[in-house]
Amino acid sequence: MKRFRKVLIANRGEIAVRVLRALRELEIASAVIYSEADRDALPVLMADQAFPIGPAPAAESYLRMEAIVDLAVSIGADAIHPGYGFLSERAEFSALCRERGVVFVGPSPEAIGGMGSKVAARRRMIAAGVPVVPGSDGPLDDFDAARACAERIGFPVMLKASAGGGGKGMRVVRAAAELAEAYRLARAEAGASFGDDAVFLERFVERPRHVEIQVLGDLHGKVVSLGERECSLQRRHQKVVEESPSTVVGPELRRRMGEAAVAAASAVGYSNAGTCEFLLDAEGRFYFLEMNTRIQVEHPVTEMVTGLDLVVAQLRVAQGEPLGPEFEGVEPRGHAIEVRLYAEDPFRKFAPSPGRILWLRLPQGPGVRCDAGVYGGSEISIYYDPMIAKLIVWGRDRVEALRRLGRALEELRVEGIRTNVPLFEALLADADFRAGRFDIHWLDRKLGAGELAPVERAGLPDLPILAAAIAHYERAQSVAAVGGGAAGSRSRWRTAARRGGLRSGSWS
Amino acid sequence: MKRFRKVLIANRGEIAVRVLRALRELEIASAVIYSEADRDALPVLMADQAFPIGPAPAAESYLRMEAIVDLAVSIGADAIHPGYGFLSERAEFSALCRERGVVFVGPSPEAIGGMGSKVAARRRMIAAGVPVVPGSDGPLDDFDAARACAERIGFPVMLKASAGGGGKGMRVVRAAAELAEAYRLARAEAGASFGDDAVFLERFVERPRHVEIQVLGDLHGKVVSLGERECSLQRRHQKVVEESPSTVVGPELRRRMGEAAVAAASAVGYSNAGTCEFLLDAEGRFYFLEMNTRIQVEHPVTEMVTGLDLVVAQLRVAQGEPLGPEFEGVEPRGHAIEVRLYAEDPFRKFAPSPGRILWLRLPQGPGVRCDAGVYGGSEISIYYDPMIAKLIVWGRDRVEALRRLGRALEELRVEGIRTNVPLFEALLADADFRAGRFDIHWLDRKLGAGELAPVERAGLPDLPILAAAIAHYERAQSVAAVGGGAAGSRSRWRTAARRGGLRSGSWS
Amino acid sequence: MELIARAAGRIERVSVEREGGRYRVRVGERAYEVEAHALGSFVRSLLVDGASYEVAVFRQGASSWSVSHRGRPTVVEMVDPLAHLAEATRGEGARKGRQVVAAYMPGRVIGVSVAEGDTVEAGAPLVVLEAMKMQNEIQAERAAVVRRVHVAPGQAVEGGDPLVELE
Amino acid sequence: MELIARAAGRIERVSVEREGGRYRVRVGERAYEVEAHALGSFVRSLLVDGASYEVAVFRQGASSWSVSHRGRPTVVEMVDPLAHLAEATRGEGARKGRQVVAAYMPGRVIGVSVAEGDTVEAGAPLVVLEAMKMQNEIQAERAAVVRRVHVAPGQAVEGGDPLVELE
Repeated sequence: MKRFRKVLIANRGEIAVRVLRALRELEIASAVIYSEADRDALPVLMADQAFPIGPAPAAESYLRMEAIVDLAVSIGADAIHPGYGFLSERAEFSALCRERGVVFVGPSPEAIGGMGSKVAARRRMIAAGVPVVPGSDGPLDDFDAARACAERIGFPVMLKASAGGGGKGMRVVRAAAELAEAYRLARAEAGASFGDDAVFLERFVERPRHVEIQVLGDLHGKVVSLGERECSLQRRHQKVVEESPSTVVGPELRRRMGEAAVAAASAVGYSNAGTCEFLLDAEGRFYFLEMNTRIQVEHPVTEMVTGLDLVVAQLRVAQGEPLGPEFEGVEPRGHAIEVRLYAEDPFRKFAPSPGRILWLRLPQGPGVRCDAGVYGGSEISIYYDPMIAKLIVWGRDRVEALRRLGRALEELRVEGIRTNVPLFEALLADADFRAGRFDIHWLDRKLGAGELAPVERAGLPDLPILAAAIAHYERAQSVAAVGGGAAGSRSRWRTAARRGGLRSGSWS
Repeated sequence: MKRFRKVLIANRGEIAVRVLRALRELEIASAVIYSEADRDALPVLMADQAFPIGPAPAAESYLRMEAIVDLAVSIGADAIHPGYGFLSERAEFSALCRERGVVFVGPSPEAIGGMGSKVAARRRMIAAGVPVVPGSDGPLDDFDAARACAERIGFPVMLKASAGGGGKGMRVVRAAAELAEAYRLARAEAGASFGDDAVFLERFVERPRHVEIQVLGDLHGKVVSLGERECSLQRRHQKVVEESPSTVVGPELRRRMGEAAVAAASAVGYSNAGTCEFLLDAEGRFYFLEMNTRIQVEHPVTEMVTGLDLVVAQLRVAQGEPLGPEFEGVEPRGHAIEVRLYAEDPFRKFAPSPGRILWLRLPQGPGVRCDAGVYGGSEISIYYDPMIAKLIVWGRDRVEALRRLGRALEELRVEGIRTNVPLFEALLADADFRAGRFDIHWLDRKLGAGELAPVERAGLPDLPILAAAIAHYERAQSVAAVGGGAAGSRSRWRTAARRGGLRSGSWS
Repeated sequence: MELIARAAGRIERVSVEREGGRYRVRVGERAYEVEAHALGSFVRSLLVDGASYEVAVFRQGASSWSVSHRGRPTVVEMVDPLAHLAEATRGEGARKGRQVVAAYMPGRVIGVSVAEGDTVEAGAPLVVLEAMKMQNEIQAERAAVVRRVHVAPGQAVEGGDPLVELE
Repeated sequence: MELIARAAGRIERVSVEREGGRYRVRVGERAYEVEAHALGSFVRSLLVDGASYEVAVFRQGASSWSVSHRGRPTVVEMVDPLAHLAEATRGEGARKGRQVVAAYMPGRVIGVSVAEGDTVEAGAPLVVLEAMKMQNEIQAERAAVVRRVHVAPGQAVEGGDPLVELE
């Protein structure tokens, strides 16, 4: 077993900070790369070493595989931690690291490749006995094949264009009598839309939940499951809130899903941290979707309920350490919820709100963890994901966790940019959310129907006027004191007024 | 049972913030008092309401019992939370609240009074079967009484002046043969020092540890123990580091100490949160010292290992709620350590370092909780305890907790004032501390012997020169750019030099 | 000091007086006792009759202030009563109707959906802005006539730059 | 720019050059490539040949800087080589020996243990200061002669105020 002396972090933002913390605890020296936009970012301040890697666009910096591995070699780093996103799931990067004698803190290129192609992965999962959404496994030859397949898997089913994607050419069929007409229409639609009328068929999962299993494998063939995360709250396929345990998963289902996830990972010889995503239907049936071959954004909820440090574990297994007894038979304790704080304006269609954070106070106190990639004064740039921080709360049960979430959000202060906090406030006020009644389409439905209105606070309606009046008064006093003559001060005011007028975007 | 709608916090600093968090989670409106020195302090910013209570000195503000209760009544507060220190252990304040129909979040005046007098409390504890340090329970009549008493309790014993205090007139006797001479000398010394030659005798506890038990009682007569905290690391009787569990307490000793603490609390009809302090000797014998009838500074270590929220529990039992099943049979999970971050300079005899915090970044991430009473820009005033924050870390075991402590201290940034961080760095480097080998005198011995030297970091010795050179260069450039003529700039510099010279305290 | 405050459709008479570190502010018929302390360059702690508010106040122009309380901004215009009267005389309707639609973030203009002189309905697309790899359509908040178009497709804009003027 | 740096007993020749946002700094025989970014009014991020340091730099006088790295301050004097030479000519010993002992915190002087003209040993008490309810004895750092006493018992002092001058 080789102990790392130095590790290069090939990432930015909060996950770079997260890995830095793990390295510090293991007393391993740390180095980060930074793009021109990230010179003053928190990871650069916290790392032992920091090296420029190129201009702001990711393609010219964080995605430069050769340059990053060259840097690792030149500074004597034993390993590279890729974080999530960027190069974390690129088999060729994992391969390049191996070739150059640098440990890639993640799975082998073969394991990444084995999960990379959806079609191949599905076949492998079926062979490994991992449940997948039942279907025709390829284009249907004709209507007879469609009927035979539908009868085998049971209604409702869904017809999908083989060449399709993004919901186009999809058609739900709820009864055998509707199948012939639907088949005809689906083929015609597929032909018209994609120039290829091949369609396939699979079971239609109604109102599914997204439940994923955290797995961890060492380099000695052992893979363990560390329980589930519920990630059904998604906006346009982006996770918004994650929690553990899931309100709909009990010990028995957890055990079965964990076994399936371990089988899935083992089927590709998986090592390091990874996540098997499943669809879970209302009857408790689950279907493998895909495997994320990296540490996930939402890994802290698993850490909070298990007491394990997953990034430390990643580094340890990458060093060749076998998984210890603390990873066996892990059961969740209490309840953890993560919300992703973004610089975006939920009142303006979630438009990003880049800019400088001028005032920042992160929540603290019992049961609250805030993994931030920023500090007061740092800039949310337009080049990357506008994440400010992840706010993770723990409670003895979900009710306590929700109370803490509300408390922590009230405590948070971010000025200078807008954030999506109002979305979480609206969620906390929603009865379905509080009861855990949702599926992967729930949030989009709610937002589409305008049913998640901003929470009106019982505040002081005159507050903005009071604050502006005092600011205005103070400014007038100080201008009068400093400005000397009234004429001079007036002309300055006029210039300012012109500038102000141009920049104001409100009805005035 | 009455649900509180509003609670007044009669305290300041981090404990006021701590109580605010609990109130938010219970959705109870909050009000704080503030002295003139605390107008811009964090509790004022976080509370729903804030009221001035007087000038900076505590006697004219935070200790004004009548004014505080009047305020509570006038703003419609149902209860007052006293925090720790100030009025928290004043039986008359608890009584005044009751008289005025405001709930005191703490024990009854009778319970506080019952533990307030050391002599009366000792008698009560003996009656309740709680072990106390064996002794003569009062002045010895003559040498025969001394010999009889010493033989009963066993050597070593300690002779103490009845009128004494602070270590004066104390004399350790290790064998029966030395007793007569020691008795003669002790009386003479007591007479000379205090004008009263009465002495008493008790067992001398060698190298004792300070181990305390957290108890919690409801208003229905139920009292539970929530395990121990080890607080042996003290500097001049002030706790510096606290942890839970103690490295020398196992389940059996924990159970016995817990039973003693519950018996002690029950003997005075105790309700709400309280702490029984014990001396623990090397043979595992423990002796009741006193009971702190309030929430303690170090309560978070118990929260971290039990998952309970003690301040929420205080408020709930004060409302009349009975203790639920989650408070029964509580066992610690993992290990938690708290360090008290103070604005004081360990290199200058721990002189306080008041002033403005100009740059602040509190540690975050897995297993780290930081209960701060400050923010970047706030002032550590000269009027109160110079605590900046409590840093609490949790790990699956003590080794992991210590690693996290080191990591968190490295992550912390405080500029503008000095802090006692170097003391904790030195402790983390000490083999005895890491092994948990210490007693209540250990830290004073170490500091006295100069054995806790500041940890030299393998850094860059030229760093201060580099930073100063660049700052100097930049300033020279900007002065040249703005200042116009060389003569003008030179004279400004000379003025600055004079001022600078006067304020510099270093050899130059 | 006597002022007129205009905020979120409201128009109020405001008076401000300072009395030894405290302010007496009158908004319409309501009187407030306010203690205001600056915590940084633009964050203030306001104690209004005991209630505590932490607000960020950004100056947006000579008489325009953005007041943000817990991350939710409100734009308040503080104007001289005479100036307000003059504007009102010129026609309340006209004043209300003018609007400069500005870029609320830096980015690149991908498309312009209107031309000067167009009549648009509420919700009609005006400009498509690309920032942070996402495209955002900027829409008219109400029915109006396009008076001016300041930008063209492909153009880079800063946050606050005017895009379109409506009336 | 050529300078002499005096810090913690060291005296070093220093040269500073700026090259497009980076600094080339020479300290004695050692050359450094430094990238320095200001993060606030006095905190800078320094990347020195790849190593990252977050330092707070406070100006203490015309040529005196307090550089704090992770809360541990060092005072560095940056002086003109000619001025340094002049001082050195006047006698290295004399320069080194002068010291103004200043209050390192605000408080009240409780006692003054020395008078002008006294000879004190290292560790000898000079002044007792009370702050935050604690009394702190300020001692001589080395053997010296008391040249001036600036304070009297009962007097309130600010942090940085001179207490005693030694030589």
